[in-house]
Amino acid sequence: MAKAEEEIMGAERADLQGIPREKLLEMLRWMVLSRRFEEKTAEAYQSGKIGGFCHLYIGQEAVAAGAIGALREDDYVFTAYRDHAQALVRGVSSDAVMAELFGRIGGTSRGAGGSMHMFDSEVNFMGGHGIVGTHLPLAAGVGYAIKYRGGDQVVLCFFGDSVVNGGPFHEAFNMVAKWELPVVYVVENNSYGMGTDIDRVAAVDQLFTRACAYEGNRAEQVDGMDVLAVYEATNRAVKRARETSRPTFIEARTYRYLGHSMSDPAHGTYRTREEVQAERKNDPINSLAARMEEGGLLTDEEYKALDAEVIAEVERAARFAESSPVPGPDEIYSHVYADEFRGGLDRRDAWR
Amino acid sequence: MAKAEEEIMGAERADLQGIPREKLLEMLRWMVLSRRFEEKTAEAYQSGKIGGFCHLYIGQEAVAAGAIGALREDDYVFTAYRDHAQALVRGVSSDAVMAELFGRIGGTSRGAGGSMHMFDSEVNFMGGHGIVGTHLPLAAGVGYAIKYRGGDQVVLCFFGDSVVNGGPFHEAFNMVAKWELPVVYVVENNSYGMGTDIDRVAAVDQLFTRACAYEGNRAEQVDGMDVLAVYEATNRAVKRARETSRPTFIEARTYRYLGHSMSDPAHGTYRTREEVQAERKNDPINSLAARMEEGGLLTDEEYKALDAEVIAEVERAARFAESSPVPGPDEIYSHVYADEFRGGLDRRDAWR
Amino acid sequence: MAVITYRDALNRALREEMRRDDRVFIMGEEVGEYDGAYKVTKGLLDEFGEMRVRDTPIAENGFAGLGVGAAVAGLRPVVEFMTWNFALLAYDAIVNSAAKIRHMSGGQFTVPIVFRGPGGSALQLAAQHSQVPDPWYANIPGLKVCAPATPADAMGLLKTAIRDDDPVVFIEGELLYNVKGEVPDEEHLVPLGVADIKRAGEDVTIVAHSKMLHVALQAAEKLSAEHEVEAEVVDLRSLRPLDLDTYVASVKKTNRAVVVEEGWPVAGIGAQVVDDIQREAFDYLDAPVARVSGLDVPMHYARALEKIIVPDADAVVKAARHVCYLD
Amino acid sequence: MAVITYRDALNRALREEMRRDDRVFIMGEEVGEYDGAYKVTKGLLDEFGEMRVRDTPIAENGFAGLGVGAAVAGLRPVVEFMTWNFALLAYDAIVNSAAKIRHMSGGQFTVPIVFRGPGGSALQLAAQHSQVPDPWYANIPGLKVCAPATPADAMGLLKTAIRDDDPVVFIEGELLYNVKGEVPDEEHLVPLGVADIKRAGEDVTIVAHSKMLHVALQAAEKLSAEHEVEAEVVDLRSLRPLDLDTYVASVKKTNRAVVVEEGWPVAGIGAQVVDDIQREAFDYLDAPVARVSGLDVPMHYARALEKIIVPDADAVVKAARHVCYLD
Ligand SMILES: Cc1ncc(C[n+]2csc(CCOP(=O)(O)OP(=O)(O)O)c2C)c(N)n1
Ligand SMILES: Cc1ncc(C[n+]2csc(CCOP(=O)(O)OP(=O)(O)O)c2C)c(N)n1
Ligand SMILES: [Mg+2]
Ligand SMILES: [Mg+2]
Repeated sequence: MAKAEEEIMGAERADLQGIPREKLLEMLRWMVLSRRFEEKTAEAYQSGKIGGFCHLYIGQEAVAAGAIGALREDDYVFTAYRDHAQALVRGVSSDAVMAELFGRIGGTSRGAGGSMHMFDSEVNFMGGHGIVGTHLPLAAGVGYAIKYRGGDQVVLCFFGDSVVNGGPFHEAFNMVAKWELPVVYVVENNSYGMGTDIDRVAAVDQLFTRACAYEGNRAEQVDGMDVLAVYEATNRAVKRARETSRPTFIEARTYRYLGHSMSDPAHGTYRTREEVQAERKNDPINSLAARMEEGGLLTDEEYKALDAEVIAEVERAARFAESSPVPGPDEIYSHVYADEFRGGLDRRDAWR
Repeated sequence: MAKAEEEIMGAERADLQGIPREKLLEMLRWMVLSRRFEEKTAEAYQSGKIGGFCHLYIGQEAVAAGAIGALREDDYVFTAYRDHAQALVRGVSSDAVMAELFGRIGGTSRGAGGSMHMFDSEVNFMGGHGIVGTHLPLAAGVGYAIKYRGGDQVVLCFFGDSVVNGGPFHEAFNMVAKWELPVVYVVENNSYGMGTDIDRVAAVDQLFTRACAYEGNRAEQVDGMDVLAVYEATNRAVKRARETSRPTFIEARTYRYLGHSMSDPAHGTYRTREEVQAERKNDPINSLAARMEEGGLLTDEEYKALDAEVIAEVERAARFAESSPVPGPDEIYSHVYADEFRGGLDRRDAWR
Repeated sequence: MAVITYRDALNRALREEMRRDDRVFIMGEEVGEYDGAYKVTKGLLDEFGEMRVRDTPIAENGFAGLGVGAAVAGLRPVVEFMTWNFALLAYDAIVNSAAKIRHMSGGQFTVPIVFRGPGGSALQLAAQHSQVPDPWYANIPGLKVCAPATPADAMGLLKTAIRDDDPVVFIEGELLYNVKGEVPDEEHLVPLGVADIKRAGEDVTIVAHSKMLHVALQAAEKLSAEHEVEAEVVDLRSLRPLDLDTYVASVKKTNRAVVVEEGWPVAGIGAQVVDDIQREAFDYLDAPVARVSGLDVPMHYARALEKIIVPDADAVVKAARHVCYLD
Repeated sequence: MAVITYRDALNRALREEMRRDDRVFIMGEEVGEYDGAYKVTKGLLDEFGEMRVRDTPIAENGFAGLGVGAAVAGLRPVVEFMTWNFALLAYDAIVNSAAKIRHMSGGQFTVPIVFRGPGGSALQLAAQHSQVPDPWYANIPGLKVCAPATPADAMGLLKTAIRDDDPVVFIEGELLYNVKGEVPDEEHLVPLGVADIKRAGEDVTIVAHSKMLHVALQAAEKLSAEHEVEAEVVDLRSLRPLDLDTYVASVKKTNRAVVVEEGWPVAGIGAQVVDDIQREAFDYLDAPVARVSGLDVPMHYARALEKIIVPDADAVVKAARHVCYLD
């Protein structure tokens, strides 16, 4: 083998597209963790340990992993109600996320928020919001605070495709562009808002082109099933935000394998089994693993070990959740206000 | 004079840009009526006969006259609170508009609405709305009703420049484009929303370019001080709406000579006297009159006669308003509901 | 009489009114291809087509406003909010446009529209998805507001609401969709603004609506079985107009009242009912009127706390015993 | 003590708090270059610059939400709504985000934000511009709500609201901006949730807030001068928390009450005050509590009708005489 060739091979062994093996492994682990965690979530939901609305992310893992992978520790993350993977990737402990799903004191919000409202101030994980689109202005506000203080952090804000037709999207996009706020908006275009194909309700063919209406807002479309593509696009956007305090709109084209929430079947009403099966072939975890194996960056054994370790973590999280106490009545009023005022009419709950 | 030349001159005498003299005179009269009516309005406001918020249109007359001039009788018109001229041009009687301003029974809404809320079901004048931008979805709804019934009417909806940054604009534009509704949206870009220069708050240089975010929505920018340009652009848009049931967004660049409302000075805080004076040189009434005179379509005497007739109409309207009765207490509940239910708590107004 | 669910009763009301009047159409998220998030609009797209069963983008303020415009132009829209929690985004369209256009136009234009969808808490949906919007709309002149508790009332009120010439806010119970009840086979209309005595009794009046009617009825059974108290249960059915004649008359008979609601206490529907009772039946009252409401907190996700926050029959029993001076 | 207007008192409060704490900033339509539509923010842009005095586009939901985000990130935004009528567009941001984030995050994030602007009718502004939003916010746990009537209270409450760690809805009186009153020269803070007895009396309690306080005081003077009735006037000042201890104690002394508010009657603030009084002072009441509210209609433009719709002193006098059995 010639020297030059060896060098190239060496380079290939150490990275993919210039992304070092460490980072690749980290993102792979995040995706596997998200997947395994949610498989466990589905199981716990079926057995009644988790209640309420529960939206799984399976299939979309590359978006959270790639985008959050491009952040610094002191940056901020916002997302909608489909938030387990974002929380895990951001570094919220799997114990706390699972305990929150179980509605226990050990949960991120002490069981007050549940599946849709994960928050963790330790890692600037800003929720977990349930009203479609309304967290976009909140993210802009954190961007405003960063600029106000002269910091160089960045806000990353995920949302679903259906958001692009609503007023909050428009108002937020106009403000971040006009005021040059360091916000990276990522639409996770999984083609459906519940049972509605985005093409049936958005008067635009490619969602990222909506940025044309906000000068100063750069836009980019990426393959959201390719974690490296998402990582690179977000890197560019984060750099731009950090260095020039300007927003970017990334459209990540992705796909959710399961139903909209636990009560919605994976296929049937609004999409066919065939469609779902075809999309599943393009699995983000498998394809990264395969590319890493091809590149000599991962062996089958290594992958299996990683998976086993993740499964162990998830099982431990479920045990933690199970053993964490159910919140008692003293929790009811404990976080409504910052002071002792515990509600308008203390004397009204006498009948409980 | 050669035959051909004579023919051309003849053509010029009969029309401008192919618009027949009749139509030109009509639009000229509308503009003069709007102007004279509002001069009277300002006077009556100063003397305390009119109250509340009162927004004058002086300077912008070409937009209402040109755009509404392109409509058929059974089409619909919506506008914001700056609505006197639109009402008059649409054919609401000047008596009724003035009486409404005076808060009298002879007013379009029997004195219930005042300056900001002119309505006239006889001529499909749909108001007169006070919350910025929120009439855009209403206009879309009338467009929906037309399409629902298979009619070929058109909805014309005016709004101010500040509207383009709000959620209702975005939501309405997306729906009319996606559902192909026969709505023509006209932004009256007078550069200011109250004291705010539109360039300070809109992340787009030319407002009409915002249409790029809604495929199927055609956009056009016109000189809003040129009534013929407005008329022609609206004609094109109306034709498209009528024949293909599709929306158009027209940006009419215009200017208001006076303050935002009666309590806001014409210049000082946010714009200079010089700016206002410079804009006034480009007066829409003068320039149409001048072009018609140049083209031999109007003599000075004819113009004076028209003006005198309009002034007489306005004076008559003021007298009508003055003599129309003030609404009595029996009016209070009379139009809240369509049936006899006159409010939740009949027995509560005992103290009046 | 057939026994059907609240959901099917609503579906039947929609279908009957759409067949009866071709100006009636429905729009909202998932109402068409998906048959409705709660399946209330099941089968309507197939029968009536896309113009009359319109799937919308997620743009509550926009499509509510569009509905208002269509109503002003003479159609009779039924706008479905997937839940009333999302209608906070449309509060302006409902309050500033729908409720006021008739008045502002001096009666020239009417706004015959129904805004409907489920309200209240369901099961562990947490703070943003478990709100009772009743007082936010009952406060507004120009609106009418219904909140039916049974399949028959749901059907009869919805049909009346669709035929009504004014804007009606129609708040269904998210947990009532599967509740079954008898519904007349023939056409069935329930007037707006008329309460209904769902159980007769002499000792105490319990006023409730929507989901809380069922809690009140349970409480009444317990009171009868365990405490020898016979409660009269008044179902408000409409929150605007409020039928004060009915509940005031009941209190004049029983001399005691408990007002139950799922929503938050401060300036709730119950506060208004209390005000009416103390004003109109002051001399008949043997005890202050008691209120049982949802606790004054955003809803918790944890089931154990949700159970405490939403009033249950035991709470109502306690309050009733209190006003009967039995505790 | 200087005598200054309510407007200037608010301006002073903003300026003092912005000087004191550089996390405080104000945003809204026309707050900067134009000095505020009602000139409440006069001179602030010059002193504090664009980042701290931010003119916004007309996007109430957007900038209210942006304020919430900034608050969560540690700033202390004051969001001005040009009037509360426009905040219907921001109802979701206030109720679903501001009021709930602390709770939903299990107390991890606080939302120290003030939403302020004028509410109520002014002069002939008609239906869309003359609304009293008080009960829509007082109903919501997670919010605190103020509605001051005097310059001193406006200043003291706004300063406290800005320092408070929870979201505060601050409703000013559009017709109060020019009202003058004494304001302490030194720093002046008024606690949230504490009512104030603005006039002492023995015969009847009149409860009011904001603009209606002045109507109540006028009525009290008339009652004293013309009817030998000495009214005690309680100014609520805060609508959440409601200081029921103060008004209940007053009614226990006077045995009679009239509750006045500018807003619509159904499920208004007054209904809640009545509920509290009848529950806590039942045995002290010599007559049913009377309410005087705005009439149950969208506001008319015509001045003659507006005058009837908004409560005046004569209406309050009538109601007070009624509860004193003098009519
Ligand atoms: C304002 C609002 N309207 C409706 C809903 C109900 N809803 C919850 S999720 C959803 C679909 C959202 O789709 P999308 O934004 O594409 O996100 P995805 O679920 O695909 O991640 C809807 C309609 C809501 N939560 N908020
Ligand atoms: C939602 C809303 N926010 C604020 C206002 C107060 N306001 C009335 S007019 C106006 C400016 C509107 O400017 P523009 O749309 O350009 O119309 P123009 O007055 O120039 O005709 C504002 C801020 C309002 N009426 N509605
Ligand atoms: Mg989606
Ligand atoms: Mg303008």
